[in-house]
Amino acid sequence: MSIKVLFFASLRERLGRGDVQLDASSPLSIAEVWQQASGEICLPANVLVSINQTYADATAQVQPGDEVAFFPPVTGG
Amino acid sequence: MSIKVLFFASLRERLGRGDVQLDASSPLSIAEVWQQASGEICLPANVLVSINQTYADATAQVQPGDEVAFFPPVTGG
Amino acid sequence: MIAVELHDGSFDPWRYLTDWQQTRQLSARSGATAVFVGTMRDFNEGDDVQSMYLEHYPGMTENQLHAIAADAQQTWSLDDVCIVHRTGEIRPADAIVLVAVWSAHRAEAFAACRHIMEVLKHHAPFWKKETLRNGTTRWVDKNTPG
Amino acid sequence: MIAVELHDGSFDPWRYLTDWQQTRQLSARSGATAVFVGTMRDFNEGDDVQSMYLEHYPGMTENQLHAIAADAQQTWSLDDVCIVHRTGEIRPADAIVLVAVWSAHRAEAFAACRHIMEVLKHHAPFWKKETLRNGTTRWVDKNTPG
Repeated sequence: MSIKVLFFASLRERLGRGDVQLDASSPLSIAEVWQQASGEICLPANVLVSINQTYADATAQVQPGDEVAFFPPVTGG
Repeated sequence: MSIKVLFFASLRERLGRGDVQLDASSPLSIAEVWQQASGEICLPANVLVSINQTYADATAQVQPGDEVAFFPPVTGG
Repeated sequence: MIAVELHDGSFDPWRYLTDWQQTRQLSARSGATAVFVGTMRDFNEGDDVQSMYLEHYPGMTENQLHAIAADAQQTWSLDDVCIVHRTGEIRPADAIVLVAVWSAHRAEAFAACRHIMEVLKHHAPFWKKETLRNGTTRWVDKNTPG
Repeated sequence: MIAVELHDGSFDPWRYLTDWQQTRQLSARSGATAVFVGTMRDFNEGDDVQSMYLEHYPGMTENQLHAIAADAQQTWSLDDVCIVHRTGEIRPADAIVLVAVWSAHRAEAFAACRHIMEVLKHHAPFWKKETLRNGTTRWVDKNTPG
């Protein structure tokens, strides 16, 4: 199984990648997903997280097969 | 000089008249204008008054040459 | 800019806004547009309404609408305000009133549009007379609450 | 009814509402329509903006907009809600967002329309990147206040 990780907007440009597949056979924390997908240690405080296209907080667990996205504050409308 | 008096909507229908010209050579009170134009003694409490197309209260003075209107609560929009 | 119009015949509020926008397309200065459209319903106070006659006070009605728009422009930071109102014989589903407000800021656009509608309902000299489906007529004696 | 649409090209909000209305003309059930249109301006934070790119999260963006509309229908008594939002390359004076709410009551229509805009601004996954007149680009890092 794998976890699909997406980055959007300024975060995508800063990291130089838009999506990453992580191998995962057991649940991971958001912090672990961030570290493995971004190559950075700490999840910046203003980065928003979604799991399977629903907002999640930094304490959520990610299951194998999930889609996780990291993105900056939204600016639509 | 004269005072032009207008009645609108249900008030016009109840009184059976839409406009009345009053002869006037000196100022009149709203109560006097009402009595002379409608033929009724008392100005009903829920009747609104305008002088020269601006809202007025029942204590206002009407000058010869003015246009006075009496009408029920408004229901536009 | 302020525009006030009375229509003694049906008008299409979206067509009106399309035309308005076309004359101002290039300025691009208003980030926020708030619009309200009031439409005639086919029921009121539990009865089926077939048609409605909207009486007004020619002269004073236009002046009041203009004053309401001007007052809103004093209170909020608005680019344009337009108020269009029907008069005469009206059928269910017809637009009765259009209030549109353009501003740089959405909070001001929303607040002004709503305020204009409330003041219009309470101060603009219009009177509705309904013809019910059973043929009887009646004057509407009070407005619907906000 | 709820309608949510993303447009990767310019759209005319008044044309959209005209079309919407034509399919519902006969029902005559909504007395109040409240509409908000957000339009791209040619300046932001003191700089001249030439164009804007609007990125979104395909799938999640539509889901979020639908959830925002459904939530409003739970809170207020609404007949219909539609949300239309641009994506991609946008020019000054283009419409970015249209929110339209139909209700029997004007207070509910106004409140729901305004609420939907605020929630959309804070929760719908869209990101604006501006190209200034001098050729530089920048991500907009926060929304304008309400």
